[in-house]
Amino acid sequence: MNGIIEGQTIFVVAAYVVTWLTLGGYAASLLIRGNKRPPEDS
Amino acid sequence: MADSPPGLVIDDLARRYGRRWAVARISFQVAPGVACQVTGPNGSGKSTLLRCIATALRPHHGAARLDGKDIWAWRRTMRRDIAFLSHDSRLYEDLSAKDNLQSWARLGGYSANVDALIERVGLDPKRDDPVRMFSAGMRRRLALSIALMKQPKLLLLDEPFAALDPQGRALVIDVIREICATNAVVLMATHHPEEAAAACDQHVRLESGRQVVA
Amino acid sequence: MDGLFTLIVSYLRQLARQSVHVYRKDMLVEWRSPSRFLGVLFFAFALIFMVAFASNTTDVMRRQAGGSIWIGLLLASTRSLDQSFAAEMEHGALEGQVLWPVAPPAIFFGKAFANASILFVVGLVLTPFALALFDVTPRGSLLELGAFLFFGSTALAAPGTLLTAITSQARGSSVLLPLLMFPLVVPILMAAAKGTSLVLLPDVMDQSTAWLVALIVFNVIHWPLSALLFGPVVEGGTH
Amino acid sequence: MKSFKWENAVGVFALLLFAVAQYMALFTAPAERHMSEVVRILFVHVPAAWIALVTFTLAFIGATGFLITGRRGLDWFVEASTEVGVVMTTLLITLGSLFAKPTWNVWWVWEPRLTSTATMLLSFVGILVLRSTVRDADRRAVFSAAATILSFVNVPIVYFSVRWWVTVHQIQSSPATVDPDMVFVLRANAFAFLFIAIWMIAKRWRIAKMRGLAETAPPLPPEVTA
Repeated sequence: MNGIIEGQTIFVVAAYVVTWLTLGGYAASLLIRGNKRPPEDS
Repeated sequence: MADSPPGLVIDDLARRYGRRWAVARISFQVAPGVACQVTGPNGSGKSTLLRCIATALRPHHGAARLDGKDIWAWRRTMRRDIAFLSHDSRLYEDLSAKDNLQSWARLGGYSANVDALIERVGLDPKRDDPVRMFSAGMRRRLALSIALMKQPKLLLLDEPFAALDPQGRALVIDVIREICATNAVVLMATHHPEEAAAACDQHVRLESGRQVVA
Repeated sequence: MDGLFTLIVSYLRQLARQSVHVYRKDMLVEWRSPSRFLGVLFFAFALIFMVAFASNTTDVMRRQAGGSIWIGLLLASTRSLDQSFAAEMEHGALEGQVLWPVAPPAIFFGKAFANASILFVVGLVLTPFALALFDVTPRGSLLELGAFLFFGSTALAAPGTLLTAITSQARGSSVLLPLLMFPLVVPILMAAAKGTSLVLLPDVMDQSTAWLVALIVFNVIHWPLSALLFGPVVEGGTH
Repeated sequence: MKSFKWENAVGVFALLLFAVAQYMALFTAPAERHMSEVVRILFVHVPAAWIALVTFTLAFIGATGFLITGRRGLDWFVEASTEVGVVMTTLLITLGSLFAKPTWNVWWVWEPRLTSTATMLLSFVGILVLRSTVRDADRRAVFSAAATILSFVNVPIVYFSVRWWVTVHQIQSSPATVDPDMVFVLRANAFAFLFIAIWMIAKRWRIAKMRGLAETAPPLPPEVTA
């Protein structure tokens, strides 16, 4: 343990959570949009 | 490809907007020196057909050829000789009739006699008035004079009679005969087949984007 | 080889001739409808006033003078670009030019230079007013100040004209133009604002010339690139 | 789904690689001496930056190709890579902020790299808005291709002009004495991001294609028999 300030870990946690949420969220949106048929007109 | 006869050849032309085919399977020929009228109800594709031939739209299928040359492929050079009177007048509101004509002549490098053109369409007394003050019929006349400036090999008229008074309509008939006399092709879309028949020897009818074979 | 050379020269001459005619036509339209130009001018004036009201001290205002002038010119340019294309779209004149035997780059050069001229004139009228309002006495040469106004105007007009050609054919153009244009003109705005400030304030390290060179470089990049892209954009419906 | 799609294989591989790389980044990589645990943010921040640039470069190449060839597939590719690029850049800037706060004690610095990245993001968001505004498919394709080329060329210009402007700022260079273990973890994450981006672009391309075909590809009506 050679950390300078203990509170800094929160930034690491935040960064990884943000990464997972962003990539996961976008991937999920791609899967949902990919399975949706576009509205057929005439 | 079989070699095309001179004049205008429409070869299985089709154009769509989104999913809808505005015109499809259009094929006809117009010989040099002949005027042809295109009729049909509103929305039958007359304007789209004319816009395709005028190179304002690329045909999605088939081709239009003038004297054996594909109009779209040769559009850069063809535009010099194809005149198109569309629904839009191509006018600048704040310029006078003469300024408008002069600007277009300079842009295309046409050595046209602007005063004679204005006189030809009967706008002589109004030549220095801004177009803003013009009525719809006067704008139509001015737009016609812009098209005439090109001394075209192919003249396309989209409802040339619209907004014109009887003298104006007579002028259009006169102009068509004059252009035909130079061995050029005239193609006009119109809702007045009887009036147009005075100058047109050929007739193509469209219904919901398809050619009606007589 | 010689033939190719003659061909290129004759193409460039034709391009130049057509550009001049497009430019003349645009300036004539401006000249015949002065209310449009005056509208843009007073818009820029009003912006300068607002900036002055929003700054708290004279000292801050003085240091911001260069930047304020360019913010005023940038916002005014979106108005004037919008108007210049509105006149073209009103009766399909832009399409008319595409169907006329005119090379699309010539339409671009003529229109962009007309827009640059208008912006330059607005800048010329606006600057003395802004200097008086912000209580600034220029330390550098007036010629250099003029050069910044000129090259800044041309650098804004080139991408502005291309993007307005795009947005005027789309819905909601008044929102789209700033959205597309502002990120693009960041370096131009920065060089112009920074350089103008250096001309207005004591420029101890003589850095203003470097910013002028930068502005000229932006011009050299944006003019040919936008001219090349203009053709496909105005013929967009035809593809 | 009815048929095998190559990108799903890439996707599975990317997911596995990502899981391993993230585990290494979080738990096995040695924390750097001076910045302690915070350095772990770099294992996601730097790959996001690389991949964001890669996707925008791909969009630029696609846009140029589209203007030359007019192939609609390339337009769908521009749409796909632009959107993935915007997601990556948004992530990149957020992560950068999260790294800047504990190390520089600010959320944002007017520094060349940050400024040019923000400009890039704004430009490409503008292009996505433009795409959503233009109805006509042909126009949309040409307009966004032109705007993409202009925006992409602008990014290095912004970078250099801002660098010229802010010469006072220290340049956050990568320390020369980087632990080889860290380099390995960084590379593993970069490749994981790359494969994720490839999967995303492929998926997004299929969506664009599906919409594009639904928009404009009815068969030509049959010949009229007189």
